[in-house]
Amino acid sequence: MFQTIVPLFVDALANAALIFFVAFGLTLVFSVLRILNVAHGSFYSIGAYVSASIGLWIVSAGLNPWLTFPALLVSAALVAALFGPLIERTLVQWTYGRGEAVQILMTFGLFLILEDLQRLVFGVSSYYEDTPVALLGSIEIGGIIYLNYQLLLIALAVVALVAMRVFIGHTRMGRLLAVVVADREISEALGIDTRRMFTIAFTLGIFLAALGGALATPTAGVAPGLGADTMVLAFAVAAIGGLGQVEGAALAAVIVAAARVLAIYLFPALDAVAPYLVMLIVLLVRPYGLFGKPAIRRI
Amino acid sequence: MRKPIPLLVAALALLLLVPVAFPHLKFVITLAVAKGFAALGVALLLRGGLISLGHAMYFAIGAYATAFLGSKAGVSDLVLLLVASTAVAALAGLVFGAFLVRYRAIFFAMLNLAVSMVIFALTSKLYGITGGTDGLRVAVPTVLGWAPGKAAFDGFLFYLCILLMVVLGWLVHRYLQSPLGHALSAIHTNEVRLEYLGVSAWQTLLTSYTISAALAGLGGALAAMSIGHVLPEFAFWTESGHLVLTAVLGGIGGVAGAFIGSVFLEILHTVAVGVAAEAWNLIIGLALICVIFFLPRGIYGLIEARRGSTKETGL
Amino acid sequence: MPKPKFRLAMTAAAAAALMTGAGWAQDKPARLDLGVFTFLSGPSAAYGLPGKQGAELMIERINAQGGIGGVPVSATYVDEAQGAEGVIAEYRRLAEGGRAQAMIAALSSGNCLALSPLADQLKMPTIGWNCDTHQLFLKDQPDYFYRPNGNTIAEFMAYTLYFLQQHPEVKRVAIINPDYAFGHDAAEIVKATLKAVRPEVEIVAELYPKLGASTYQTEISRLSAARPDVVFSNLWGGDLENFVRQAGPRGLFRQSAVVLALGETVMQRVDLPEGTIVGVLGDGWWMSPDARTIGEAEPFAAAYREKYGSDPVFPTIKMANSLIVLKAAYEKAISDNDGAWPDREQVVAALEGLSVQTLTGTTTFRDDNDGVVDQVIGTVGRAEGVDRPVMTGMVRYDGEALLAPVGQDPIAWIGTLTPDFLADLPRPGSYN
Amino acid sequence: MTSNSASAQPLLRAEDLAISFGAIKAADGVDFALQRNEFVAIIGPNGAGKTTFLNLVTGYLKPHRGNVWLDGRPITRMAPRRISRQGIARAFQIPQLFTDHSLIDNLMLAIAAREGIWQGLTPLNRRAYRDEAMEVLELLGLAADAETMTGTLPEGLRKLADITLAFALNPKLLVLDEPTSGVSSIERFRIMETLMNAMRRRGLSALFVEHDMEVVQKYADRVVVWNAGHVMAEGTPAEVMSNPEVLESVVGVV
Repeated sequence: MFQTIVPLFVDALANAALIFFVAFGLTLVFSVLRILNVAHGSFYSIGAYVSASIGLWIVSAGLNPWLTFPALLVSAALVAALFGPLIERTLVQWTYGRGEAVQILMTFGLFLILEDLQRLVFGVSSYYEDTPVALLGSIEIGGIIYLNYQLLLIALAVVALVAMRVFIGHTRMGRLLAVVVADREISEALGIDTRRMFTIAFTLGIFLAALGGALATPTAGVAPGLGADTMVLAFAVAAIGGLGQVEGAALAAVIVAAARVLAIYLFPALDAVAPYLVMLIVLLVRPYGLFGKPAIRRI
Repeated sequence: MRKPIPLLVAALALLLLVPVAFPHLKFVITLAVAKGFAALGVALLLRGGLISLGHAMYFAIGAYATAFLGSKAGVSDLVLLLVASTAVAALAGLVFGAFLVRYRAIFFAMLNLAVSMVIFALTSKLYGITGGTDGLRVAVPTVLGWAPGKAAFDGFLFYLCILLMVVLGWLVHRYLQSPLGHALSAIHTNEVRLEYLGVSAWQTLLTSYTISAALAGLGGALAAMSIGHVLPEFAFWTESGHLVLTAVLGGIGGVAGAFIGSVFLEILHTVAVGVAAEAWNLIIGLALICVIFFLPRGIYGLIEARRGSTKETGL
Repeated sequence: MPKPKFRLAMTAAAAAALMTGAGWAQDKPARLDLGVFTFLSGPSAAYGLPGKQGAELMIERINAQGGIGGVPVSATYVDEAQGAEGVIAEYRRLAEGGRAQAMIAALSSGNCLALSPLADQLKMPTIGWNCDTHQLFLKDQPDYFYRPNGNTIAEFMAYTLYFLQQHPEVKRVAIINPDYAFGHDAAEIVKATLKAVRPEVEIVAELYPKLGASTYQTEISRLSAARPDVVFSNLWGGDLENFVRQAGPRGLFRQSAVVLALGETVMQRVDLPEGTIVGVLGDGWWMSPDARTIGEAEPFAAAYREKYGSDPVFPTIKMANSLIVLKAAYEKAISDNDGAWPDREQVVAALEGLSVQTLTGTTTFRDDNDGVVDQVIGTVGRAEGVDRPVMTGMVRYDGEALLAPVGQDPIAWIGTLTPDFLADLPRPGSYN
Repeated sequence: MTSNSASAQPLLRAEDLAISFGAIKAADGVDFALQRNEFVAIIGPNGAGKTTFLNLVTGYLKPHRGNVWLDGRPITRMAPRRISRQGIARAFQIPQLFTDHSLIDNLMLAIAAREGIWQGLTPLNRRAYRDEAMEVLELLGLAADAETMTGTLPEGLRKLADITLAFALNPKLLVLDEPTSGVSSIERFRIMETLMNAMRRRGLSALFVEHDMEVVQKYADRVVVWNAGHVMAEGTPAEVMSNPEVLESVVGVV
């Protein structure tokens, strides 16, 4: 029993950690800006490309290989700093108050542009940079060899979740964000600079997506098409958790990952269907996600 | 409210000349019109204020129905195939729609995406039934007993598509002018009032959702015959995104918009191939954003005669 | 195993073409335009680009020798990563727009299945340079679609037989293949072969990750948990690279013997552990004894290295061989046409039953348009004087022997084989 | 509009109606009756539950307890569209219009809705509907604005336009939520005059929430005073206005 359950468990958590960051970012942006960013997955792949490029450069320049670890974080920050304020201040801001269709279309247009920009900048062949995996080595759990890096990822996901709680609950900016999430009108009436909050939240969302991509690179290849695939997965996770619900996203990531892992172990033919099947089942029972609530219109 | 009828007729006449003037555009236009049906379906829902990020699934369902009926059920007649495939897509639309049209805004978009991704994943994973990512082949159908060669069939299909476009376009136009059609756009502007007038928004939307699924399914069936092959990627979410893009680019103000958008995009694609194959998505992405910024009524809005009061589409 | 007879025929045809060259200047087009279909982007480009480069170089070399029948060759490259719909649209655009007189298409089995009926409909001579699925000619017999580089039946029977020869004690086999015709076909053939010649072998896991998956960590866990003696895979391109890089640190290569059907393509890019069984899907190994005997692969590889900075891999060779086949067909058609430039039907007629010496061996078209080639397989190992891993313990199976007779269901045919079949084959290491 | 057989019972009756939002009891066992041809005003301080009562009667909210009857037939927990079809039409505090449609299109849609929205491919814009719509517009003095997009109507006209939509349904009972709020005091009486004339000509009964005591005094047959989720007092305007308790809790606030 132990022999079969433990690997399932480790695999599910390792998978969950990989998709958690990007879903977390998507749901965060939605909770503050009320916008579903269709281009979100592209920032995941851009983060992956940038971190792989920096990692490859570190290795080829003969620098200390341990530098590849901070490089993961730095590349996510770079991507966020480069795209976050720019895109929010220009494209996204223009769509506020214009309805979901415009917002979805605008970000879909952005998605198309970013997909080709990646091709132009990074080319079309796969990138692979696994120095961090090699440095950390491996461990045997339940008779199966896992990468210590995978365990590190699980820990990082937990840390990120806790950090977010602390940020929201115990910092001034976090509290302001919480107010904006709770009631936009009231927060504006209170004199909170919501525009700045939007920029910050959007940038933070991009950072999380890019970080997800960066953290994934040591264990996965980066190639065109990654953004589109990641987008729907992040979307499924965010929807299952309830759009805008961070804890929901964490739980949903684990559920989706567990479903996928179970499928690979038991019904390999269904592995790609699993996340969406779970999403459909959850949404049939709870249309607004596990933690979500519908809004009632006043007349 | 004046419609640019002469312009549309002129455009249609130009289209009819395509097989003579530009034979290699025939396939492109056939495909464009087929996709135009799906874009029209999406545009219908946009009128009701609903954005579907999953409508490519009905296109795919129509296409797969054609492939299935042809290869597994031995149906080879074009009329039968088109009717049956459209019916299958409409039925799927009715069943999924009964659940989906309860939701609005982002949730509607999302749930459509969810269903379409299940369809996509199933078509690509059920290798034994759907051929997996290889898809299924579609043989050249017979037409009421006539068994044309591929070339003759392609020519026939082209004119059939144009004919269907005109006939169904007119029917959809009439539908939009009918009380039920007005009720659809009324849902967008004020659903509460509509309910207080005694009209069920659910029924109104479900009707339009089923029609839109049928249109997409018909488009899929036509595309399947034209391409000769069906594939899971027909149902991928980016295809759904492209359908919305086509509808908006063309303009959802009139029925012609969806087809204008579709033909425009396909021809542009043909022209741009070779010149900008690498940056094709970038170009249409930029075009889309420009249309959203500067042309809220789409290309159709450009050619449409000016009306007394300009109104926002209020997307 | 060069067959001198055909070589002679080829030389004769070429000579005839040269001699009559002046006579048909009127009908000759200024250029012979080809449509070349391969993966130029995405994970599959890791396999597709070497193919494209092979085409570029081969066309360059053909043109340097005066083109085909005096006509220079040029190519339009089409990216298969855009999906079959786009591929079909491009094929039609090229064919109906008169921008191609012949096609080299395609890489992916899925695309070949979609294009082969189109070749007939548009009467477009098409050389399937890489699509190996045996389903291609099972359903219908196109007149215009020819495949010179072998099919999945011979290929995957060969791998199975080879690993059974190398690891006679094998009891548990796991399969991880991409989720489309190529992957499923291969698994079916491997299983059928095992059932026929070694029925006691058990399949302990069968995984089909989607084509273009970026991570295989869970699949690797699953494979490890199944404790197979042999892991068989026909992943390819970026997928194969990802899999190898991810499976290495997780000990899969230490736990099991691994068979990578397309392993040769990544030998230059990733460290394949010694003992890994790799192959080239046919005979396209540019350093094989036959290739050395023929003597054209070496200069080709040198030019390739000069131009692209790495050694050719077997997709390069497959592509180059396909162009050689097309050239031979044209030259035969020209000579059959009394030196006049042939129309498409004549080119296709020339392909019928054609036998051509390629860079690495010989390909001979059967009645079903399938080209018979030998199968070369080896094991990753070290060779003296080479600083990187090479193929050792090689074998070259006769291609004819591994194919079902024309018209027979190949899987059923495999079922008729007996364990003796294995005993009669040449041994690993017999081809050096 | 009057039905003889049912004349014995009130047009609208509510019994023990209750709903609460969390700890707030917006309706707490309310009993209410409205007779045919009666014009009843509901007054009360903000948050007393007036609009909630309208929402309960018209089906926008479902009561946790209690029942509602129209013409003796139970309509409790019916959806708004079914209650509308039973004969209660509603106008809103914030006008609810199809802002992308012209005023006459709004009206024609309302008429089509009344006649049954499923009419195949016959166009909405047809002679019979147009004539009837113009009739309603003339009745309420909006004929001049027939072709105006309702989104661009001035606020006062938008209120009236909202009421015309209710009129077009030919209801038994009209439910109006603050028909004159957000309108200048001069216009207020003009709107009320038009409205009262139109209602008399159609023989309608009405239930309306109103803040303006002058309007209430001038037009209401009966006043129901609402406070903290229950009926605090009721009677003729004069009776109610002389009740000191009412004066303190309601009028003082206004």
